[in-house]
Amino acid sequence: MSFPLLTATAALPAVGAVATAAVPAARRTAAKWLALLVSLGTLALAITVLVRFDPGGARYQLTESHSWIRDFGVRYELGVDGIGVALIALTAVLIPFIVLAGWHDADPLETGSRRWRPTQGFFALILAVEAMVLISFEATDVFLFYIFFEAMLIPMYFLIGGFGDRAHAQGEQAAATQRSYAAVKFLLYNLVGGLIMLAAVIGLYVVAGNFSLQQIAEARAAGSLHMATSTGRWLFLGFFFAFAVKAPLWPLHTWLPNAMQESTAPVAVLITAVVDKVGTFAMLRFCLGLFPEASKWATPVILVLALISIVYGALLAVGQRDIKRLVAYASISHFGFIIMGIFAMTSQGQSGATLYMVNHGISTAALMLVAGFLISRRGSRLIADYGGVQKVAPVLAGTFLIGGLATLSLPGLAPFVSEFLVLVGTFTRHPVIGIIATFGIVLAALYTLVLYQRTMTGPVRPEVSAMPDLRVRELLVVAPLIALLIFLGVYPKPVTDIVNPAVRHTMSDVQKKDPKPEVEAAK
Amino acid sequence: MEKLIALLIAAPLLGAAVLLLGGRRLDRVGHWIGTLLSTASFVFGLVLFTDLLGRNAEHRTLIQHLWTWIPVEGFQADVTFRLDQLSMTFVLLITGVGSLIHLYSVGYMEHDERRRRFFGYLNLFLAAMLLLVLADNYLLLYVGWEGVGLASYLLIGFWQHKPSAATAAKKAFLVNRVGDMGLSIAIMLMFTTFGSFAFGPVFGHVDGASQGKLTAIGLMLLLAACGKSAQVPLQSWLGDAMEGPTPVSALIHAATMVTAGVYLIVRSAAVFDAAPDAQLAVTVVGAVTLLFGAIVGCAKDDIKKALAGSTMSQIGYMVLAAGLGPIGYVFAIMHLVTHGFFKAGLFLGAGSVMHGMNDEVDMRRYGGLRKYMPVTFVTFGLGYLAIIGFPGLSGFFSKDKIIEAAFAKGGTEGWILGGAALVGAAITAFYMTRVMLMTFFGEERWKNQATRSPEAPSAEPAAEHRGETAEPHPHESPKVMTIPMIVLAVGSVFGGGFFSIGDRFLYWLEPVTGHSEGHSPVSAGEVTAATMVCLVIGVAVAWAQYGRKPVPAVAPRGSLLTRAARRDLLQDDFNHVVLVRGGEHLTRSLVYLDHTLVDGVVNGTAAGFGGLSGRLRRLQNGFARSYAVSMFGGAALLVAATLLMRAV
Amino acid sequence: MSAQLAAYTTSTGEAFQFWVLGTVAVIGALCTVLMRKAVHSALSLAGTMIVLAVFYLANGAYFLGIVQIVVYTGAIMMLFLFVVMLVGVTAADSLKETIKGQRWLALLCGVGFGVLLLAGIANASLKDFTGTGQANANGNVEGLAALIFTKYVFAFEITGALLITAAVGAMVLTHRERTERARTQRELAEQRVREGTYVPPLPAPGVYARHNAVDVAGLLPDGTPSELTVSKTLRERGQIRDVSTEAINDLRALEQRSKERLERAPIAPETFKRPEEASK
Amino acid sequence: MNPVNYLYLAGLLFTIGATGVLIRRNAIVVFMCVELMLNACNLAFVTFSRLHGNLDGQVIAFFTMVVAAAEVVVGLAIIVSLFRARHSASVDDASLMKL
Repeated sequence: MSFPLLTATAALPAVGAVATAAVPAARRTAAKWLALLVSLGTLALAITVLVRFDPGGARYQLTESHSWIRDFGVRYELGVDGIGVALIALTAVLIPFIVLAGWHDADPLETGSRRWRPTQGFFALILAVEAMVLISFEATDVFLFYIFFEAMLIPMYFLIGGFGDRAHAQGEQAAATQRSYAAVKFLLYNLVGGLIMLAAVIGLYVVAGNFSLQQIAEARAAGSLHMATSTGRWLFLGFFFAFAVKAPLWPLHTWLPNAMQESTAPVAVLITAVVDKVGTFAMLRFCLGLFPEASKWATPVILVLALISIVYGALLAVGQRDIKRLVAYASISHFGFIIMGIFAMTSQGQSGATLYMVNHGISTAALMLVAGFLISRRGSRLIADYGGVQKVAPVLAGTFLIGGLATLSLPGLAPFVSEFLVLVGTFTRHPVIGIIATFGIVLAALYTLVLYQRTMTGPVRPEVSAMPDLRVRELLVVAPLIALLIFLGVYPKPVTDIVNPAVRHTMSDVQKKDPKPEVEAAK
Repeated sequence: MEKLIALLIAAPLLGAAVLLLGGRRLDRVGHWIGTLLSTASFVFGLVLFTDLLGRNAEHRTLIQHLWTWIPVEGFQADVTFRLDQLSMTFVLLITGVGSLIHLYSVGYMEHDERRRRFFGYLNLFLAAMLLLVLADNYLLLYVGWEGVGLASYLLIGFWQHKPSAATAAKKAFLVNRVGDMGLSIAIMLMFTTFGSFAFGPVFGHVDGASQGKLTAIGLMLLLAACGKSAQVPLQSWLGDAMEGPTPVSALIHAATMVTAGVYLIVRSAAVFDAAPDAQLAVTVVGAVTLLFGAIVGCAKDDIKKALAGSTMSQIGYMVLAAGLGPIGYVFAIMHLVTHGFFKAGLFLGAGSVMHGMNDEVDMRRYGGLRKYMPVTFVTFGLGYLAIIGFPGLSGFFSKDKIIEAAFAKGGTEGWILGGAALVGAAITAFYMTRVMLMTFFGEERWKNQATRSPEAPSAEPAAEHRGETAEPHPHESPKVMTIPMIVLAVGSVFGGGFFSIGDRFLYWLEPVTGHSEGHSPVSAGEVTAATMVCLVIGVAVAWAQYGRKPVPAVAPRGSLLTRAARRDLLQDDFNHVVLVRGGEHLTRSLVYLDHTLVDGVVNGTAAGFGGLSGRLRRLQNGFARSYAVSMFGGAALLVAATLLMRAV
Repeated sequence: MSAQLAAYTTSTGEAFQFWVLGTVAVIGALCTVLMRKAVHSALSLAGTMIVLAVFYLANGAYFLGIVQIVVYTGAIMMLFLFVVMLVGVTAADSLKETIKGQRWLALLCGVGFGVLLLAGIANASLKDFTGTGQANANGNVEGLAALIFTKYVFAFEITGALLITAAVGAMVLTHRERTERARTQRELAEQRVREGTYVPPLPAPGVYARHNAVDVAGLLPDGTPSELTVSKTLRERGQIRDVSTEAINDLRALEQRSKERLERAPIAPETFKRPEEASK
Repeated sequence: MNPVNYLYLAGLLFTIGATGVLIRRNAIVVFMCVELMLNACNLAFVTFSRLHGNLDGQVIAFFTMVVAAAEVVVGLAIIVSLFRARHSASVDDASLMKL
């Protein structure tokens, strides 16, 4: 029994969360530093996972397995494949930046405001979310996954409902009501999804007799798994619904804009860049892995929905007046790409989708955090309140532009690679959908550039004339992300090498072959 | 020797990185760093060029594989550079003209406090453009393709505090994006057809692919070309792009970037040769654009916009030639190069004029400047002669060949295309003469009036900093600006001749593009004669209109065509009405629907449950007895249930 | 009848007894529910219980029968009556229903439940039965005792505990701790004055010397009766005898008669003379 | 005659009592109705013990009585204190369960 690396990776932030929460109220800064250190430690562990993971090796590595609830065959089973590793790395990388970016977001408000903001709680919750996300990336036992998939909602609920932007147009009270509305909406949506999934999980147990991915896969391989086609489809739908809510797929997306709009920028990043990834990841691992037949059966509908998400999200992003909302709708569009790539059932598509999860995480983080810095300076989320920032804060504007360019997936930045892979992967199987999806890149350019033009260029507005440029802490947050964006855009090989084998496994799960190019087909 | 290829790109890239990240401490030397690095890249180019010349024609293709970019199951994209005669030509053009314009900008941007960043962007552009022409596969080319788009976005919007500039930049990027969409679809098609998008495999398996696929690929590539090279119907951005600083217009929107479309088509010769329908489309686009641009050019009073129109039309010539297939490829490139020289020269001249005229751009406020800025006048004049195809100058050789080739296409197409080209030549002569006359001849309309005219705000806000609204004092530009102009003028005078002597340009490019002599229904002599006639007519008309009688300082209302041409033949209005307005309404209604419909369904459900529970709450009236009733009723039901169970 | 008889057969006598007393029991139950005054309900319930006691006896549960009479009818029902008195026999609480539809629902449920219950009993086929003969062989009480103190001993003990608890509980519930000092006469008077309620002592009941009964309201000068004069309890029970009119009539009649007996003419006005003037 | 009739009677009484509980407002009367129901049960028990020929039914009835006694004691106490608190013995007055 080797050292339980995966458990440690997930446990460290959990312990850190408790410790951070336990810091006495007076020692606010200490709590912050503690949280930061813990997240960095987690990053270190995640890197060891990355190193110990052997792309050429077995499908699930670093596995741990202990019996948990013997009566229901629930086991504490952990294991990572390439996709899991990539996402674990992403999470572990992003959290320190989130902590650093939210350094002052949870400070008690200036006197006169009645709202009490428990700083310790803020960072503790973030760490708690990290722990749960990590373990749900590691779990190979459906029930174990489900538990943390759901438990995640609780800290997220408090993060959204408890900590909003400092300044608000309609005053503190209105802000509070809107925040709680957003939080409740988030909770209800995901809860409904989760409950439906619970039914499916139980159904799965009834059919398969246990919850272990590997055992079920072996049973299927051995043909000893008797799952009626219709049963499989129903179960698939149960799972997929939950994941579609989590990774907002049209028309289940409306919780995301509210949540991201009302929560502080770091939390918004936490939502869209980390938590939502669990949904797409789970589609890849559970939907395709457990119900290949049903997945293939549902593909056409899902592809169309994803397509709608892409175009619809982009169009709505164009129409937004609120910076954060705009980013939220952009994310919806990107999630459309991810889901499309997953269900294109080609290795390019799925590698692209996985890559996309990572890249989207980084690019959204960059854009959203810079936007957060901008908002915290001006105290308004409305695009109309800005203008000419480029003149007074060139570095901020520059980083903002790079984040935006990443969002519109400019070649040379990371998202381009993944987006193009997804498009190609889809195109090879469904040309029409691929072509329509390509319109998304034009719309992406539209909303990004319009946002940049309205906020950063033009004559300097008096309100922003005194705006300070990025501070050191903020640069520390943004610069590494941008460096990462450029590096992965120029040299994504490290990630693809890890992802490819996993994708190969998934493809064999669904028994799909990539379509042959015409020329070779002709031969 | 292959190792050098990377350096070509590395040098300006380094420059961009240093200048953009360097911060203010580099403000004093930044421009020189930029110029130095671009020149370095030019030197590398020359070394490689000599190396290529040293080899014999078959071995003039150098391949440098750097690293594997995107390795995915069945999908392989490498970072590989390919230096052959075609890309060599472009490298020299880009780095050469680029360096000259760097030099020029040193003087031109002197008063701008963000000069360092300007040079950073210029270097970034050079790097991207070189990447574009050196890429060995379409995906890498796509990177360069969008890279130059980004650079042009940054440079057009360089004076970001001007809303017009910011808008123009955004417009340019968006229109280009539409083209890029074409390119990416083309790449996908290639991937599905050939399983690869590297030049080698694609061109190698063309014969194995179906006609339909090839045509589709061709059309998509054409769409991309239209976007980048401002061809109809995606030409609308070029005019606005003149919001950028003049050196940018010279380098990006005249000499190099806008010609990328031609490069793409010529590079994909193999595909187009196999897809005649696509070729036809290309020629049509070319022909239409060359007339379109020319007509627009005739009506503009803004000197830069007039030149932009002419750029459009000249690129139309190139595209037309490229569409003609092996007959035209070489001449397309040749015209591209010569055009690079004289159009850059013309723009620099225009810039120099504006420099001397407090950044006034309205030609109606020029006139009689030849006395005040002789060097500019001479260089501009030479460029003028070159572009209208005055015998012996470079434009003559390249354009004449294109018109010949157009006729040589044969059949009615040949006649139509050739005719269009001829008419184009005439109009070119007209509007260039017009520019020439309005700028350097006639009485000095800028006297006794402030040049800041409200209805035609200047493109260059530098003047606003200097706050000059007084009467301008035209003066010759500094050496650092004139030298590049002179060099370019020399190029535009002798370039064509140099290339054409013994068809050495033809032999140089033939191995890449292939060449075939079309048998033209009209002999070369006749074509040349016709061209001359058109030329004379054009000049004469222009002289009659602007040379003899004085030019009104305020533009007359003009004919319907004129007014339409002033508005870019209403293309912008069309876009605005159809795309912008329509888009706005679409998004607005969608936002509304998202709130009412998609969100409303959910909130409606919630509200429904709320109301239901509100009703059920009535039952809880707090009276113990009514609770007792329900208990009793429940008991009764239980009894009934048990009895039923017993019964069945 | 003797134990044996009751045990084995159901004689026609028992049948007769059942039908008669059963009717009585049902009527009693109905009265319990429907009587306006609590007292009446209590009494009719007591009746029903006695009938039930007889049925116990008839069913061979002699001990229970006696206990029923002694404990229930004797103790519990009396307790009920006490409480009724304690709470005050308010004038019969109206049977008017306040909760909408409550009564109809109740009746519906009741009828439905009853029907179902009877149907259930009818459904269960209980044709033959073994009497309590040998069970009661050596005495019913002994039999019960044997059971209670062996099989059900725990239940028995617990019930005992329950009883104790109940007793204590009742005491705790009803015992009222005097929180504040009892107010003195003076304070009471002052309060009355402050509240402006009826300050002087209440008038006595009764009319003249004729009706000195406590249940007769005294008359005010105008002849109307005054409630104040009668005690509150009587008032609440509505047991006031109103004698005002009759009293007035009597009065008038009395005057009439006295006039007739004295034969008094109406006094004429005559001039008064001095005597010496009259002698002249 | 068959002793089952006793059961019928018991059922009838029980139902009457239950209905009474539901329609009367005076707490004391309600209580009486409860007692009535209890007695009905007792009757049923006794009858059963006769039918089955063992005394268990009677024992249960006995316990019922005891419990009933206890219940009455407490219940009446409650009523009294309730009456003290608010000068009425109506069940409906205690409609505080409504929020």
